[in-house]
Amino acid sequence: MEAVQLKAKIISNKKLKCNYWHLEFDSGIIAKNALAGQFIEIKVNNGMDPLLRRPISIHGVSGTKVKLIYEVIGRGTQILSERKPGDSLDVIGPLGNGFEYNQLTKKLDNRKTVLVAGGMGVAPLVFLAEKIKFHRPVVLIGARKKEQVLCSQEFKALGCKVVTATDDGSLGFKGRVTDLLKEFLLENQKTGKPENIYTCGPQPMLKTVAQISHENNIASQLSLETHMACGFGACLGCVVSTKSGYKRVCKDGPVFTGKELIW
Amino acid sequence: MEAVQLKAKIISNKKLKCNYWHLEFDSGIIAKNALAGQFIEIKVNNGMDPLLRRPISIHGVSGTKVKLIYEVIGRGTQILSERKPGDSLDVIGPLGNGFEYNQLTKKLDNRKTVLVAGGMGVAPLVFLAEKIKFHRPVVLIGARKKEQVLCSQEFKALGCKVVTATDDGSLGFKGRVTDLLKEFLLENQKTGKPENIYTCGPQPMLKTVAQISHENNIASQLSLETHMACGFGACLGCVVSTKSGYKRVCKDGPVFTGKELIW
Amino acid sequence: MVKHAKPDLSVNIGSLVLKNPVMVASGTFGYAEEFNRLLDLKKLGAIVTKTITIKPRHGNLPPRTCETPAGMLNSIGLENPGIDNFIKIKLPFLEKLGIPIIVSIAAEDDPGEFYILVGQLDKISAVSAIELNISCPNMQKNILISQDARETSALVSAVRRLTKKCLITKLSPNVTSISDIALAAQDAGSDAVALINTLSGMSIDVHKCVPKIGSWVGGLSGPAIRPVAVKMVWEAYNKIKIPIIGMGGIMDTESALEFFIAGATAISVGTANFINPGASLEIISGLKKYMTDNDILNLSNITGKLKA
Amino acid sequence: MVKHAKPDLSVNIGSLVLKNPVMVASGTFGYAEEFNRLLDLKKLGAIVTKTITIKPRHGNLPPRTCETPAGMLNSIGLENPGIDNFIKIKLPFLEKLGIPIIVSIAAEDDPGEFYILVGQLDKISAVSAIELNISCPNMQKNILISQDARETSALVSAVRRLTKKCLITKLSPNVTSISDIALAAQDAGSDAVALINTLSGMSIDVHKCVPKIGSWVGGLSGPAIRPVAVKMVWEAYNKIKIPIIGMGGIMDTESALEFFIAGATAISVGTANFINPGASLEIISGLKKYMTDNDILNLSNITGKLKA
Ligand SMILES: Cc1cc2nc3c(=O)[nH]c(=O)nc-3n(C[C@H](O)[C@H](O)[C@H](O)COP(=O)(O)OP(=O)(O)OC[C@H]3O[C@@H](n4cnc5c(N)ncnc54)[C@H](O)[C@@H]3O)c2cc1C
Ligand SMILES: Cc1cc2nc3c(=O)[nH]c(=O)nc-3n(C[C@H](O)[C@H](O)[C@H](O)COP(=O)(O)OP(=O)(O)OC[C@H]3O[C@@H](n4cnc5c(N)ncnc54)[C@H](O)[C@@H]3O)c2cc1C
Ligand SMILES: Cc1cc2nc3c(=O)[nH]c(=O)nc-3n(C[C@H](O)[C@H](O)[C@H](O)COP(=O)(O)O)c2cc1C
Ligand SMILES: Cc1cc2nc3c(=O)[nH]c(=O)nc-3n(C[C@H](O)[C@H](O)[C@H](O)COP(=O)(O)O)c2cc1C
Ligand code: FES
Ligand code: FES
Repeated sequence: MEAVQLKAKIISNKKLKCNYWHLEFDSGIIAKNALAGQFIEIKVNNGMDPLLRRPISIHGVSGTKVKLIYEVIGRGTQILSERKPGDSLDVIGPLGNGFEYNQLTKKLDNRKTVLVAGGMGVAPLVFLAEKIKFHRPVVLIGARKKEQVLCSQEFKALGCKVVTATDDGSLGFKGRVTDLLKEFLLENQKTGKPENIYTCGPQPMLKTVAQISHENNIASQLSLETHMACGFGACLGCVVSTKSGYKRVCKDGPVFTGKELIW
Repeated sequence: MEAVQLKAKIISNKKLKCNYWHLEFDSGIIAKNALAGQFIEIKVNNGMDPLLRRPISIHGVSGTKVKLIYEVIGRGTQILSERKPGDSLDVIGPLGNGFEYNQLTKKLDNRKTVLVAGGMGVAPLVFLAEKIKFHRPVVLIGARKKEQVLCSQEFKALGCKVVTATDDGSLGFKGRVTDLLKEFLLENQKTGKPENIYTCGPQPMLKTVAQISHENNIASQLSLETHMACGFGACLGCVVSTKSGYKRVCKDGPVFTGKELIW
Repeated sequence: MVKHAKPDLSVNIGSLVLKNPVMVASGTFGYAEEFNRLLDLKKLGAIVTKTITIKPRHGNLPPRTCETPAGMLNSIGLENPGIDNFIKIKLPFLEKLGIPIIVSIAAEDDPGEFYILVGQLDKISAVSAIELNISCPNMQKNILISQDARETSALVSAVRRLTKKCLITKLSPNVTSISDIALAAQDAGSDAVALINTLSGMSIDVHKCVPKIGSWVGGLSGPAIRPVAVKMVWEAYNKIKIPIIGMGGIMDTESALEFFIAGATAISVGTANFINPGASLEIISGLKKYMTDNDILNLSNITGKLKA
Repeated sequence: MVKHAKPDLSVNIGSLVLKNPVMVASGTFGYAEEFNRLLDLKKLGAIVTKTITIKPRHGNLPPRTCETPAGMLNSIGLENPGIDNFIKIKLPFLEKLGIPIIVSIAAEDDPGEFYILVGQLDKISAVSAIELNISCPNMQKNILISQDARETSALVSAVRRLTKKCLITKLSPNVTSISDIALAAQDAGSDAVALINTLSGMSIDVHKCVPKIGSWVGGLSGPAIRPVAVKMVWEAYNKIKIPIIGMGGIMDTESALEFFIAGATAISVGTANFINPGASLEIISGLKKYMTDNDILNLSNITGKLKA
């Protein structure tokens, strides 16, 4: 489905915890067409500062509702967090290509699919987990500390096995989520290694996940973030290096396979 | 008193009618020092668009409360109207010179003082009326139509005689407030002409009031509005022509006598 | 009430007739495909393509864009598929739209490349006009052709001999006198000038002490630069006779009107396409309304009508 | 935890020593009186006065300012009381502050006026430095001295002979190559260059078809122009050796740091004074904190430290 530009009504916009917010807006057309891994571009106010739209992943849909979760990190997300239910939000979406999961076998693929989320990277992965819950994916969530671990309940409710890693050890595994992934792969050597890794998070984490997947010969799909001026393929600003040259993260991604990316 | 810059808490911010709003903020120091005719400079948000502060007259004070009324005419005032009670408002004030009224005789000066307000020009004149209510000034209020006549109750509550003029005749005298002023002066020829005219409103109205005052040999004080970059005398941007050269409306005004201005 | 005549939005740029004066600026609209579902492309006055070079170009190192106060920096570096691929892959879609297509071209190393490009485009009927981009700040050159009146003149006259198609010269604002350069382009036979390209700018990540875009220096666009652009259009208008295509921070009808009043015959919407893909069509409607409200029958009655 | 040494914010501009590198820009701070109660003036690194001419000037026709996206246009037209009144009426207040006072001067018609002004100021001990404003866009001149390297060179060398005081040359961004002009100023003996003055700009009231400021064209300042200013500082830094005083859209510590990293030795706060009179003092504290946090002992360790 091609993206549309529209003004959608904000249904709710609430703080989850720390600087994390949860926003729902009403748009039947986006909700209907959204794929897991796609994102929307939001104009947070109608002034010229900030000028550009802000890209935010689609976290889930329910009926005509589209759900987002976001972290307040700068002026754009700050202003977004000040918007009130009932306000109309100028959005373009759904944008980009979602995760590919048709290759997952039709039979129960228990624990053969691993989702690795770093920080806000949980956002699109919850939506993905919903789509592939039949396969009961394993979800590894990484965060700096306990308070910043997001969505583990949501994943569990979908039947996922959730393991967390925190830098300070305040919840679950102490260390990086990529170290947790390594450990997980070691532990599961006998029961058969996973076949697909899906991941979203900070750039260095993605790089390590891609490496680990490569070394273990596991297919990986990574959702990238780069600075976007348009979000729909027009400016050529958001490119990333791939084996077939520069590709636009917004239009050719944001999901890329580990194989095609050059770091 | 020199102006101060401070963050004041918004106590209330409500629509009066049409595009007119009423805002109260808490600042003991500004409330204590404010003179009728002075104004404050507001940074309506903390972004770079709009960049400059917005000048708004002090409409009144009560205790530590400072009251403003304003019309939403552009982006700055629009954003101001979206600010909520409890928010902190970045203000500088009180700024400029107020109206001069020490020349009013100590004895009851009934009806010898006329206040002429056009549109939003009522804002500082209510504050002035409060200060000189002992003299029971006559207030002539002009507006395009009935709905846009502001503050007549406030003036009446202060003991003023209020006469209104509307362009479409929907309330009071049909025509311009300056024509009403002429008529008023004619009618009162026998009872003795007024001694002081105070006025605030759109530029063309002020000019006509100055002319009428001049022709009738009545002292006039006009509160001017020009585009202001700073509001406290630093940029030399807001000047107006006077008999002694360019003067800064923000620092040398905003109140000028009809005599000194060159139109 | 008098019935208003329908306002006429059509304008002429050399031999080119536009049904309305609203184009989309080079590099901000790709080859139009991405906008296909976001607006009705057929309604545009013209489309200016992303700048094409002879060979495909990969473009500059990312990051290539960053946001600045009321503006943005870009250093795309003229990423494009090259003229042959453009003609084969991109032009067919554009041609089918049935509106004027203006192809923007640039040389990578040698001004002579312009001759080859023009030679090739001259033969293609789907190409309505050619825009000479001699002002791209993202080529890591010391000086651009459009920063020198003599070089501008030399290039434009050489190219002029190669084509009868409408020729537009796109100028850089990074000059001491825009009107000198505009005059040089006019006198060398350009049918119109397009101004402004981006202002040269830089933005720094102070925590990492690195430039925010990969190529260090980029081009500043968006509303931030509008006053500079309007002034340059006005300055050029006072010195030249050929039409001016005005751009730089146009976001809506009001900002578009500033350019017409300053002296533009047509305008281009650039950065605004990223933020509000519908901006150009909104401006077309807005111009109609402005003309109707102000009893202006012909757009040329607005151009250059700035008064004291 | 290691105890951090106190960061040293002092910088040298020629013979002039500033206790910190934060000045206020000419024309945005009057003669400091208006700011007396709004901030502690004594804490500033230096004050640059509104530009002074020989005779008093009334300045340009109002309106003189208008707001633009993330910026503003001004056409004050160098309203000032003239050198004699300045010395008599304004200087005593400034002198009492005990911080370096930099007097900005300009010629109205003839560059020779600079000689007279410098001659007069040279004798006054309260004057710490002289800034040659050869870049004011509000004088209705066709070309400014600082738009021509040769004229810049001629003026600066002539003035250089007249004073041993620290001499700062303020440059216009409305040029093809800022580094050529900066180099000319350096080679002619300027102790420092200040850049940038405002960009030439225009804004139009489309309902009345009139310019928004009385003199039609004005100077664009504020955050909108920051990327242009940072880029020019960086470009000049790569070509000259004398200190650069950077300015253009500095609003806070982060934007000030961009200028240092690009190559500035000191910075000036301009338009920000109108919006947040406390901005300059906030920047002084912010710089201290940045240096402490990043273990930077001396400000010169930041200047020009832009890296890939
Ligand atoms: C495809 C995609 C999906 C995303 N999904 C989410 C999500 O679901 N939840 C969430 O919290 N965040 C998400 N992000 C990141 C989010 O876009 C940024 O956090 C946001 O733009 C920051 O804006 P700001 O004004 O608050 O921050 P500032 O730092 O003030 O922004 C300055 C500029 O940098 C850009 N920028 C800053 N951080 C990022 C980033 N990480 N990626 C891309 N651009 C950035 C901004 O868009 C803006 O143009 C996503 C980014 C992309 C590209
Ligand atoms: C001393 C003084 C006292 C004022 N008191 C009041 C008051 O009590 N209530 C009220 O409603 N308005 C008052 N005004 C006018 C008020 O400042 C403007 O309506 C307001 O600045 C408009 O801002 P905006 O962004 O909504 O409009 P925009 O039109 O978008 O503003 C664009 C720019 O023009 C300036 N501007 C627009 N109109 C005016 C104006 N009339 N005077 C000066 N600058 C203007 C703005 O400040 C801004 O810089 C006063 C103006 C002055 C100078
Ligand atoms: C991302 C981006 C890419 C651009 N690419 C080109 C280009 O390839 N050729 C060109 O002539 N101008 C290019 N420009 C400049 C625009 O065409 C236009 O001149 C400039 O952006 C000013 O207009 P605006 O402020 O409306 O964007 C580009 C601008 C942007 C923002
Ligand atoms: C209202 C105003 C008046 C100015 N007057 C002068 C002046 O008299 N002399 C001068 O050299 N620069 C003058 N400038 C330019 C500033 O000193 C500064 O170079 C420019 O505004 C860029 O900095 P900014 O963006 O921080 O304001 C003036 C700027 C403004 C906004
Ligand atoms: S953000 Fe414009 S092409 Fe991707
Ligand atoms: S607004 Fe700056 S001097 Fe009056």
